[in-house]
This record gives sequence, structure tokens and C-alpha cells, in this order.
Amino acid sequence: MTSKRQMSMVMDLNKCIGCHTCTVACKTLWTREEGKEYMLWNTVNTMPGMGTPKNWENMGGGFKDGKAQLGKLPSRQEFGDAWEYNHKDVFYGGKGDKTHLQIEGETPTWGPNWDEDEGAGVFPNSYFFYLPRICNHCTNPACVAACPRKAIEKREEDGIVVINEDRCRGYRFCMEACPYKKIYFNMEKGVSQKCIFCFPRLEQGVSNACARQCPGRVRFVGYRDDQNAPIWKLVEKYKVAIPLHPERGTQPNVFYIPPIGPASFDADGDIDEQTPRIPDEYLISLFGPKVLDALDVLKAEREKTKRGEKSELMDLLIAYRWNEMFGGFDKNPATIEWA
Amino acid sequence: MRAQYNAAATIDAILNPHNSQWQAIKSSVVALESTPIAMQPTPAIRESWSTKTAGNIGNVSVQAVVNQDLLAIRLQWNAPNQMVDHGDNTVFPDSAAIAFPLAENAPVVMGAPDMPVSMWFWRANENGEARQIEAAGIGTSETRNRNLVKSHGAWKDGKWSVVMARALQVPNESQSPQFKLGSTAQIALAVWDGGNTERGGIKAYSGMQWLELILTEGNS
Amino acid sequence: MNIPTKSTLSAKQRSFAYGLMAATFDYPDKEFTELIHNKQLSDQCKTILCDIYPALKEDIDWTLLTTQDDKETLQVEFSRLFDVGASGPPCPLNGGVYLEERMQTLEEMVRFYNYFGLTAGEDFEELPDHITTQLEFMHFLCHCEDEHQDDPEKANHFQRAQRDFINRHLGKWVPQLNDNVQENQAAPFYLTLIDMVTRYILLEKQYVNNLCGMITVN
Amino acid sequence: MSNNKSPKLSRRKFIIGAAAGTTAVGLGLVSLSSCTNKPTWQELPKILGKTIQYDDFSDIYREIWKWDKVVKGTHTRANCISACSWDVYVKDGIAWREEQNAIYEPPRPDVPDMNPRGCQKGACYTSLQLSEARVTHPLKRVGERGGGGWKRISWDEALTEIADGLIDAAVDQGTESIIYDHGTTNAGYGPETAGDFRFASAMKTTTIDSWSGVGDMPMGACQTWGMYNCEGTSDDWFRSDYIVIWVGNPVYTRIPEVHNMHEARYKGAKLVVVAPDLSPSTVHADMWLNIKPETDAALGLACAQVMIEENLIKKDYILEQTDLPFLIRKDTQKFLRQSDLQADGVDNALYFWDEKTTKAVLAPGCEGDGDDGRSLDLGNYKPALSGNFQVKLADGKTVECYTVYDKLVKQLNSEYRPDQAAAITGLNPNLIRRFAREMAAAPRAMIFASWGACKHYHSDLFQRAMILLMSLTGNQGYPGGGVRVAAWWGLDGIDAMMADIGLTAMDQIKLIPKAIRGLTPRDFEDIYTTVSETEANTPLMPFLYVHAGYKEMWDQEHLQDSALPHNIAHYMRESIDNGWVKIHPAEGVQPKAFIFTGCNPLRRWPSSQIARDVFWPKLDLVVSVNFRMSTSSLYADYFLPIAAYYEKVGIKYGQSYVHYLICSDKATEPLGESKSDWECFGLLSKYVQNRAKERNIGPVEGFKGQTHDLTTVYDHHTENGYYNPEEPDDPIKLMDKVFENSPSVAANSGREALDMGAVRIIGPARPSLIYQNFSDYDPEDTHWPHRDFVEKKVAWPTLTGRQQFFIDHPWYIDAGEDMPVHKDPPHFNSKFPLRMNGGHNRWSIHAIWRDHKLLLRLQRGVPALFMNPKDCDPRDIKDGDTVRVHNNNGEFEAMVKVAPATAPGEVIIYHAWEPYQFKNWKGQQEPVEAPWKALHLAGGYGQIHYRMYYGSPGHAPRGAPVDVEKVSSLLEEKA
Repeated sequence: MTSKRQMSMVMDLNKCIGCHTCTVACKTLWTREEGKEYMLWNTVNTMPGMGTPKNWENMGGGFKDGKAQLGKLPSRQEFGDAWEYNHKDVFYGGKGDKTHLQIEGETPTWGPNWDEDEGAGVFPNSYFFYLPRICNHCTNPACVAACPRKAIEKREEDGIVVINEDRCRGYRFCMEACPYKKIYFNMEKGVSQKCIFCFPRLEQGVSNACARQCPGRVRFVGYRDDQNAPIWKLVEKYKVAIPLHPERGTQPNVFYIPPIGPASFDADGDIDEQTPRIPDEYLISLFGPKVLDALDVLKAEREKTKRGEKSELMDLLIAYRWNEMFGGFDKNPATIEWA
Repeated sequence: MRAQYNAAATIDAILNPHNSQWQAIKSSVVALESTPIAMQPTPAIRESWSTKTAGNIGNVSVQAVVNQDLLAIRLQWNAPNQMVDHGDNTVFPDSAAIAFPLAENAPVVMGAPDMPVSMWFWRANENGEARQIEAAGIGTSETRNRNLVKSHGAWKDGKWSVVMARALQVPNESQSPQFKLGSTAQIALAVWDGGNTERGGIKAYSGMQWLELILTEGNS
Repeated sequence: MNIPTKSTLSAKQRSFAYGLMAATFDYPDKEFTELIHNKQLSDQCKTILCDIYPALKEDIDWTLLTTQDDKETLQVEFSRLFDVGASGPPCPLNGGVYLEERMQTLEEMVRFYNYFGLTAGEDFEELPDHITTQLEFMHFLCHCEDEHQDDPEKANHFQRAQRDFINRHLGKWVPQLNDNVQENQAAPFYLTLIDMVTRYILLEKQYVNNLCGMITVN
Repeated sequence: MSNNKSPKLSRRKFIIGAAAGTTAVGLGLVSLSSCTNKPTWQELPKILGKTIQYDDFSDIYREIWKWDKVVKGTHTRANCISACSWDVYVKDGIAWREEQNAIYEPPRPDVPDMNPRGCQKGACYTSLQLSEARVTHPLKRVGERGGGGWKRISWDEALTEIADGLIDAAVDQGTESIIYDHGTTNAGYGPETAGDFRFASAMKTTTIDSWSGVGDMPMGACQTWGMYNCEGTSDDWFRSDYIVIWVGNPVYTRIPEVHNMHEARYKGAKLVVVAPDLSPSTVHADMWLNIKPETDAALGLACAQVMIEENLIKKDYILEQTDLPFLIRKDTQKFLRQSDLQADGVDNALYFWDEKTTKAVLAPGCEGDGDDGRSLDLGNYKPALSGNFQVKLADGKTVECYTVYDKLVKQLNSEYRPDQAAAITGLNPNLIRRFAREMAAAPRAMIFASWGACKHYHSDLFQRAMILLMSLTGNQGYPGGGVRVAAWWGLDGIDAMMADIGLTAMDQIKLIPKAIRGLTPRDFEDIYTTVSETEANTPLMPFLYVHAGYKEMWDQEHLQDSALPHNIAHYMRESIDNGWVKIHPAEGVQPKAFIFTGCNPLRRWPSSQIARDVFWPKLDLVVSVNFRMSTSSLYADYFLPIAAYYEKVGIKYGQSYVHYLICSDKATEPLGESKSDWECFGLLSKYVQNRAKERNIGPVEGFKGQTHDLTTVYDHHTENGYYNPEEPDDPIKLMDKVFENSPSVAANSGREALDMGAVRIIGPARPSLIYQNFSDYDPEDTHWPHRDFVEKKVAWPTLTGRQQFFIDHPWYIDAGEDMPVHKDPPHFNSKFPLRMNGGHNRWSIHAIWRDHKLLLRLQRGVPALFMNPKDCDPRDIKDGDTVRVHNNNGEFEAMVKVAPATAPGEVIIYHAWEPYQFKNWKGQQEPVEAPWKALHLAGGYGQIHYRMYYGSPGHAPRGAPVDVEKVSSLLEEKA
């Protein structure tokens, strides 16, 4: 089941501003239908945090000793529900200002961005950053390995992992197996659904909505083996883009440029150059030990530009020409005849 | 087991699991066992379920009614936690299936290549219809038809009563077994306990042997 | 199997009934108020609807569809229930508001209408999920069914469309509208009007479901 | 009015066959009949030529969705500070989704392009305009205000009744008793706003100048520069080597722009944040200065101390571009003036000491230099930066003078050494020194200050200190350098918005001699002041003080600056009597009618309970003009429904961040009976004129007691019929006029601009009321402010003609603010232990989008505030708990987010929740007294004056002292 080529994405966490334009772009394009209301195929979370679904990093799944594992099945409340409000009651319930706008039904205790901008650590050495996530379209997908129905395919032409809804019977083994908990269950249709990497757009030469609509210019898209495009250079040449939780063994095809936080303070409130504000251990827990090498490369290249020298890597990350972030998938959707 | 002949049975009436007509029908209790975990189609499922108890439902009581028009089968089993709907990601509906071989010697569990089996599949969240499913090996099952088999399940006092019914004869292209009064049909049974997250191959079934169901002829 | 495969009700009459109900959601201007005052609205609804479903005769207090409330009173009530609100009226007449994702409902409406060769008129003012639009679409589908009364096979396509449209839309949200109208203690006229439409639609739902082979057992 | 629709059938008419491209046939409709007891119906035409195959609903999804058209749109009146062009996808008369029109070309190869722009809010406007909050019919209140009783009325009825109400108000108390407020909806550059402006101008209403009413007036910039426009394009940030985010949070508030800062880091720049909390903008910074709230001036002054002491300053720049070499008399502590030296001398001619001639010489470029204060060019002069100089006065006395620089240094060395500043700011002195040295060493350093810096009590002092740093380091006026707040593109054709803005013929003749030499910034400021004098503009805070019942609150002792000898009532009196602050209607005249377009005063104004309880009852007529319901609209008498952004044409105000002017084409028809603002206000003028004629209304009292003729309002509004706002293409006619007369942009007509969506800026425009950053525009370069001053040595529009740090206005001297200093705000010693701060949030543009369900889902879904665990633990507050935030003025309840990122002592609640989202509708403004500085009422001194959109008092909602107590615990109850 190897694909001939593999589509891939690199997200630069040093540029992500947590604005969720990606989330909304995806939502309005793909998950407005019945049964998809609570789904957000793209999410962004403040890290450290419990994220979405709540506490997903501790839900298991992925591979152990080469064997796929079934982890916890996230609940809809853990993903965060599509809340409805009591507008009508507020204005017409006859209670005047005794009733205010509230979420209907059970008061939620979690949502898809519940711990936004809270952070960790102890003030003033607190820290946080934003982590956007989509399906990783893994080279070794645990969802495919777990599905008893052969309902999940890894497309031969581009390695995009898609669920065949005609074959899916809603068993949700895939949701248990995915270590990233990026698969949702459609209660109306009784099938699992997830990010499709905007393949209908890619087929027209148009980049993914989350990438193309990102005002932070965070996301690079393209084939992993295209040596002229940014993805290959960031992942293979400079090795500054690394996967999230590589230890889960699924070999993700979404990679991250790790974040460099501001300098920390020493006990007297002066700058402490030696201790990174975002602890190395925390970054290692997310990205594995290679994150330190990636950070070293980033810092070294940045030192070059500080000295006024040229750096191909820094130029790539600046993305002087936005369209060049998309590995050739740079058509303007407004110019496409979609019919 | 016998399917008793009841000329007066209509589909509307007999589909009601609490219809009084069912009271007169003899019932047989069939013991169920967990499907072998080793037969689960993916290693992930095998490994994960090797330490869990599958096939929670120990037995099911079976009744059947037949006449010129229809064959109806009522299954009843104890299900203290009624699981009806998906309701949430983590909830699995209770389900039941009746399997029929479409070829001689077809293996009870999901058939085999060239030896398919046909199933009537009822799920609590799809009450009203029952899927007609065909399989020729594990992981190959496909829904063939959603209108042919009618169903209705009702849960009362910790117990499911589920009726599945179909016209005795159906058009050939439906790939469904044809039944004839006076003949003996082979059947197998399966029940899923949604509360135990049973779904797919994780279920209780009536064993590796086909059971016999005699379709009684005439007025009895 | 004794599932009705032939329509037992006149599609023409049913079409008429839908068109009529669509007209009852007019804003109570002078002309419309007159129809309420002089009992025309009540009589006409009763005649047509009960002809199709006689049970409605008893279920509805038809006298409440006649009221002597003045125009202003009716207008205020109409606006209170259906028009206004800092975040929407309490009883919106747009189906998409009741279902979770409005844009999706609107898309499905447009797809339904387009599929049957319909598109919005140029001077339309309401969105495609408005109750009048939906009722008129049913009016249209029943009319088409009627046109094919000699060819049940062809007519059946329109029956299936009615089944899906009622099950997925009108039959889903109009009962919620009815609940809201009751919760908000609507004036008897609107209470009765919405109750009438709701009951009619639920009867229709049963009818078209039976017609298209969806069995309902209680 | 025949062409106004009466409430009509809400039935949607289908067209059969149009979707398939054949001839349209109307579908027959059933009608209720009034003559029989049987309904009648038109027989339906035979419809179907062909059979339709339909099995189930999935059939309708088979066909691929094909758009009818893709239209360029934007969100013109959302008052979003960014301008982004969107492709709006339209089918069947509905706008379904939007995606960025990402076509921006970079001006030069070595900066990143601006694509794609946009944010999450813009990306879901299609759903907002169809949300439950949308109002589509004119409404009239029934029952009490705020009681929620409405009835739908026709436009004709609504306009007639409103026109009569306005006429009644004008007859009773004059036209100034009609108050028009566009508030935070602000203004576009085209027809979406021109209608209101023309109406207000034709009616001679009072117009609320909300610029500072929303807390956005950079008073420190006005005081120092005589102007506040100080921004360029955001790609210019990329050229900076040292970017300081100081009182601002661009990660929330500049979503399409902020990438330039992050990309500058990759180019080698350092990004520094000065903020009390680890704000979201700190996430991508290199260094954070965790300053104590409201001590920013002290930090700035300490940095200045370090730079001067360590000689890191750019002396040539300072001598030319600042007032630091100017002479101060030691005896009076005021500038040495020509009137001191000559009997016939003027007050606005000032001096420095020329080292060459060792004489006090009149500083070229100052207001009274005898050459209209045109140029800073020092010629052969060598100003002394420091020293004691003897000067002989006209009366023969000799006085000792020293320089502003000396005064500054003395003050810095005595009060603002890093150790001293450390005690105030809570920052380590080494950190302060490091910051000062790095900033001074950077080839180009800039301070991004944002509007947030205007919402603190002493924000002007923060800004004066920041500007001082950028002056000492010679950064102001250079690419990638200087203090940046914001600026707008000029657009010469924008005059078309108004029927007769500008100068009288006589004024223009008077200008000719000046114009021949070229108008200076100071000339332009004079023009704006004159223009402003022709309309009844009144700044919001004084208006609230005089007319809306706020005097009692703001006169309280604890809200005064203790350094001042009097309280605000005294200064208000003096300012009104001197004509410094404009109050319309005049004191003693009752406001009678209030029309607001899109803004939401009962959410936005501080302690809005006062407005509701005191101001509202004075009004006979309250009209809300909006596309969505709001708290304020709920208390209106009439609601006029306005077309949503994609349902009309418009020009977004041109924030200078992007090299384009963004236009919005009409994607769909207005929903229901809503109308464009242009048509709505045109009709309102028309109805006033017609009703005035019908009622034989004679001249009424208009602007400043002059008479006004209401029977010509519409003629005036439409330029005697040149426009007809009811014509569908009329707004484009107006846009044509705007673009035909705007050589600075690439489109030559309205239609061309609308098709482009994003219209390239190609050259400089002349300054206007809101735009004067005084930089030439070069299409092949990034854009930055204040080039003219440093490149052409044009004089700044201040008394001294320079960036002026010494202000010897008597009030400033009384207040101890003649020089930039740090002062504690009045609430410094409040017994309430916590300080409530906030800012714009990332999820809404003011209250618009605040109730959007999807966006609420991406927050807590209810109003939430941030607190540090150190403040939560002793109060037994856990994340998710509901707390009561209170002081003596008011209270509200909200959910707590326990955040290590928040500074201890702070309560951060980001803004614009609607009061109805809080328990008992007590909104976050209720405890906020928002005092403001009496000094901001000062005038009569060079750049210290008020005119429309300039120099008006801003209130200080930030730092409100509160305490917090736990009310209930969601999570514990659940567990």
C-alpha cells in the first residue's frame, strides 16, 4: 500500500498566531453538512494545554513495536459540541434582564479551543504557543491498519488518506487507533469523517483552503519529493520541519517548524540567555529529541541573517512570494470552473 | 426450530414485537458465544480485545412465523443497558443479525469467497428497516438492500424484542435466499451489546454450526 | 405486502392546500386582516384541508382563525413572533434557523429547487428556507405529481421528493416552530394557524412515507 | 411615496426553467379570495416537458455546485482596521462563502508580498449576514423602550414618522438637538457612509466626533507632532531591525499584517514586547519586558536617560527635528519668545542658541518665524543643545536661559535613572539598559503602539516618552523606524462624499498665496480647523459630560489628577468659555433626537447604565440604522434595516497598511426590505424636505444659531438632484466621482474599482481631515510616515515646528506635564486591589461577530476573563468558575480563565461583549468609570487645539480598579 507520491504540509509555528482562519476556512468549505456540525477537521490549540479532543495526547493509539494500538475513543464532549444559544428566551421569554445569553442544554466544560492563551509555567516565566493540526495523512496510518472494513484508503497518486463512506460502517476503530485523534464520527450518517487534505482542490491545482487562507502564511504544501519546492528543503535538506509525536509510529506527513519563544528571566528579572522559556523537555515531549537539532539549525541560520549574511532557509521561511509556498498548487480558486 | 404457520399474520401486525400474535409462538433459546478474537480482521482489534470480554449476550430466544407472504423472526435477549442511538462518539447501538448461507457449506462467520452468506441486520438506531447484507469473507460485507427486510425492535424491562420480516419470495436479482414453505432454512444468529462497545466482528454468535429452521406448511 | 403503492389522495387537492397555507403567512396588512376578520381565511382553510384529512375537523378549533383583533395588534404579534430580536425572533419562519448549520440547509433548499428546475424569482425577498418558499415547493411537487397521475412510475419520483422534503425539512422544524409559538404564548390566531400547518404536515409525512414504502409501526 | 414598498407578501416567487436556462415562467400562486369562501387559484401552467428522475435526496447532491458569479467584496463599515479583498461566491442570489482575493503585488522584490490577508471573521461573514440577528424590515417600537415590543412598518411609514420627529425636534430646540453618531461603525470612503454624512450636513445635526470617544485619539502624538497619523504599509515593518510592540497586541488586532513582524525576525530583526502580561504577541518575540501596568512612561524616560548618558543619541537629528535645543527662560520656565525680546514681538516665535554667532536666533520653522513656519532647514545655524545663556529682554532685563534638552537631562538624571525606573516599572535595571542600548544600536528601530496606547489615563505621557526615544535615536521618518500607530490613505476624490465639505469661496481665495508656495502641514491643519468649524462636531466625552448625565460621575474626587489644582468641572468651564472645546448642542439646549448608524452606545460607552438611565429619557426620538440587532437597538424607537456588506457597493476606509484601496461590489440583493445606507439616508433627507414643505415649516434654528431651511434638505443632500439615491446605480455614480478625481489610485471609475476589488495605490494624495502622514508615496517602495519632515525638512505642524517635547501651556505646567514625565493614574491608590485591563479581541470587530455561534465555540462561549493563579488561589477561584467583578461604580459576572500568562494583579477582559451576554445584562463597562484628563480640554496653543477628528479628550477605560469574588463553580458542581 505504498503511494507513488506523497502530499505533505509544513506548518511554521513561529508564524502561527492562533487566529483560526484555517479552522473557519475548512469549516465553511467541508463541514457544514448535517452530522458534521461539531466537527473541526482543522483545529488550533494553545500549547501546553489539553487541546482538542480534551487530553488527546494521553488517549493512546498509534503503533507500539510495529503493532497498531487501539486507544481511547474520544467523546463528542471532549471534542466540543456545536453549541446552540437561548437567544429567543433572552429576548422574548418575558424575563427581561433576568435571563442572559447562555448555551442551551448542559453547560459545557470543554470546547475545541477551551484553554486558549492560558499557557503554562510560573509568571513571569510563563509560556505558550499555537499548534494547528489537521489529519497527518500518515505514511503508516494507524486508522488504515485498524479498520476491519478496508474502508480507509491511502490514495496511490498522492498518499492522501481518505475514508470511503460507502464501506465505512461506523465502527470507530480508526478513531481509537489514530494517535492524533483527528477522526470524527458523523452521528447522522453513521460514518467516520476527517480531513481530506482538500484533494478536490488539489486536483484542480488549488492549494488547501487552510493553507491558502492562512493570513499568518504558516503553511507550505506540496509533494514531499519535489526537491525544488520548500517542503523537501525544510524536511529533508535542513531538517527543521519535524513531525508531531513521531514516537507514535505513524510517520506523519504534516511537519512543524518548532517554536522559539522569547528569552526567559532569571530570579532577578534580568534576561537569562541560557534557559529557554519554552522548556526543551516540553518540546521533546511533542516532537521527539530531533526538535533540538531543528532549533539549532534555525538559530544558527538566524544568526547568519542577523550578521547580514544570506540564508536560503530564512528566505524560505519568510516566503517572500506567497504562491511559492504551495509547491505548484498555486491556482486561484476564483479562476477555476468548478463544474 | 420451527417457524409456525400463521395465515393471518400481516407484516404490519407481526412487526410489532409486542403484538399478541407472538404469544402463541413457541420459542427456542439459543446459546451464544463470543466470536473468536483470533478471527478479528486487524491486528489492532485482535490485540486490543485480547484482554477484554467480548460477546456479552449469553443467549437469545428465537421465534418465527411464516405464511404464504412472509417470514418473520423475533429475537429476544436481556439487555440491561439499552443502547439505541449513537448519541455520542462513544456510544454504540445494540444490534442483531440473522444469517443465511447463499451457498452450500458457506462458513457461518461472514462466508468465504464463492461461498457468500446473506444477513438480515437490525441496529437499534435504524429501527424500522433492516439491512440486507452480503459477505464473502471477513471484512467484505456490503449492504445490498435497505428496503427488503423490515424490522422493529422494542426495549422493555431490560429486554430487547426485535422482529425482522421479509416477503417469503423476493425477486431473484436481490441475491437473497428464497424461502419455501415446507422447507428447512439454515440460519445463524448474532447479537451485539452496544454497552460493551461491541461492533463489527466483536459480538456474540450462535457458533460455527448453522441452525435449522423449519418453515411449517399449511394451517397448524 | 400491503404497503400502499398508489396515491389515495388527490395530488391536485394537496397541491392546492400547500399553496393556500403558503398564503396564510402573509404579513397582516389591511387586505389580509380583512380576510381574517370576515372569516374567509378560516372557512377556506377548513374547507380545503379537512377535505383532504377529515380528522383535522375535530383537531383544530377553526373559530380561532377568525379574530376581531385589529390590524395593529396582529402586526405587533406577527413582528414579535416572526420578525424581530436582538439575536433573532423567537419563532423564526426560516427553517434553517432551527437546524444547526443554516448555510447547509440553504444549500440543500437551493439544490432541491434547482434539481426540479426552479430558481428564485428576481424580486424575491425571503431566503429559500422560509416557510412560504418551502410550502410552495411542496405545492409545486404535488402539482407535478398530479400532472403524471396517469403514469404512477413517473409520479412516484415526485412522491419520493415530497417524502424527503418533508422528512428532512418541513416535518423536522415546523413542529419546533409550533413548540416555540406555544412557549411564547402567541395570540390564539397564530397559535391556531401554526398548529394547523403543523398537524397538516405531520399527516402528510405519514402519508408520503407510507406512499413511498417507509413503514411506520407504533 | 409610490416607489416605497408597503409591507408586501413575504412569498418567494419561483421562476421555472431559469435554472435550466430556458425562458422563465412564473409559478402560479394560490390566493386567498375575499369574495367567496373558497380560495381561488390560477391554474398552474403545464410545467414539465420531461420526466424528472428522483430516488432520494442524495440525487440533488450529484450535480457539482456551480457558482453563478464570483464578486469582490469586503466588510466596509465593520470598522476593522485592516482592509482585505474577498472573493464572494454567489449562486441563486445567495452569497455562500468567501475566500481571499489574494492578488496583492509587493512594491519591491526584497519584502514579502501581502497575500492572502483576511481573518477568521471575514471568512465567515456570509453566515453572519444570514444569522438570527439580521433584521430585514423597518420596525417601530411598541410599548416601553427596551421592552422588546416591535411592529413591522413600511419604509414610507417609518420615514414619514422619523422625518416628522426630526422636524419637531428642530422646531423645538434647533437642528443641533438632533444627534448623529456613526460611532465605531466609522466611515467608509464611499456611498455606504456618504449618505449619512450628507444627511447630517444637510440637516445641520450635531455630529458626535467618536474618534476619541472610542478611546482612539493618540493625544501624545497630537501634543508632540501636531498630528497623529504615523504609519505606513505593514511590509515596511519587515525592513525594521528592532521592532518593539509597546501597548498593543498585533497578534489579535493586526491579523493580516503581523506576519511582517515574524518574517522580519527571520531576516535578522529582533522583536521585543513591552506588556504587563505574556500577551499573545509575546509568543513570537525575542524579548519581553514584563512591565507593571501604566508605568510605560517611566520605562521610556529611563531608556532616554541611558541613551543620553551613554551618548547613544543622534545629535544632528535632534538639533534639526526636535525642540530640544530651544531656549527656556529660567525665571518663567517658559519658552523664550519674540514677545519677550521685542515690544512688537509675537508669542509664537521661539529661539535656540546659535553657537556660531553666540546669539539667540529665531528658530526657522516655528509657527511665528515670519515665513509661515515652512522649513526646518537650519542653514548656517549651529544650535546649541545644551548650555546656560544670557538673553536681554525687550524691557532691558537680562534673563538666563537653558535648553529643553538641559531641562530634560536634569529631569531624567534626577528621576528616571534605571534604578529609579526599576522601582516604578518593576523591571530589572539591567533589562532597561539592555533595551535602551539595543534600540539605540539598531540601524532601524520602530515602536508599534496601536490604539491601545490611547486608552490609559496618562496614555499621552506614554506616547511622548516613546516618541522621545524614536527622536533621540533618529528613527522617526525613516523606513522600518519610528513610532507607529495608524494612518489612512488619502483619496482626493473623497470630497464627493460630502455635498459641500470644505472651504467657502472666500476661504479659498485667502489660501491662494499660500497655495502658490505650496501648502504646509500647518496650512492643512488650519484648513481642517476651518472646515471643522462649519459643522456641529462635538467630541463624545464632553458631550456625555454636558448632555448625557456623566458629569456627576466624572466630577468625583477620586477620578481627578491630584497634581491639578482644580477638578475637571473647572477646566471644562474654562475650556467651553474659551471656545477650546466644542459643545453641540449648546449648554441649555436639549438633545431631542438620536440617530446612530451601526454603532452600539449602550455597549460601548463607559458606565453605559448612565446613558440608558439619564440620557435616553431626554430623547423624543431614537433611531437605529443597522443590519443587525444590538443592545442599543433594543432601546430604539425605530429600526431601519440596512443592507449587509455584500448587498451594496462601498469603499472600505483606506488604512495605509496595504498598498491598495479595497472596494466592495454588490454580490446579492439586499435581504428582505433592507436598503443600502446611501438610499436610506437619501430617503430620510427627502422625507424631511417633503414633510417640511407639507407642514409649512419656516426657517428653524440651525448650526450655531443660524437659521436653517428644512425644505431644501434633500436638494442639498443630492446636490440639487445630481444624485437620486433611489436609483440602483446611483452609488456607483458617486464612486465614479470619487475615482475620477483620485489620481493616486489605479481605478478611474467606480465600476473599474469594483471589478478590481483591490485598487492599487499609485501615487500620493493630498492630505485630508483624517490623512496626513506627510510622506510621498512611491509605488516601488514600502511606505512609512513623516518622510517629508526628514527628507524635505518640512516643518512639523507644531508651535515649534518640530517634534515638541516641552509644552508650556499653563495647564500643562500646573499639571507638571510640561515635559514628558511618568505620573500615576488617579486610581493608583485605589483600595480595590486588582486592575481591569483589556483590549480588542481576536474574535469580533467590536460587537459584530460577538454572537456568531461558530466563533463563540472557539472561545468559552460566554464572556470570560483572564486571571493569574496567584490572584485566583487566595480567592479559591478555579478555571471555569464564575466570578463577580466589582467596585463602587458597578459590577458584572464572567467566567474565569486561570492563566499563568496573565500578570498577577491584572484582570484581563477583552472587549465588546454585548451586555445581554452577561447575567442581569450587566456588561463589562458597568464598573468602568473611565476618567479622562482635564488637560485634553486645553486649547489655544499651537498644536494643542480641538477640531473634528483631532485633539479631543479620550477616556481611560483601562486599569479600572476592581475586586473579584467567586460566585459559582461549574466544574466542581459537575464533579
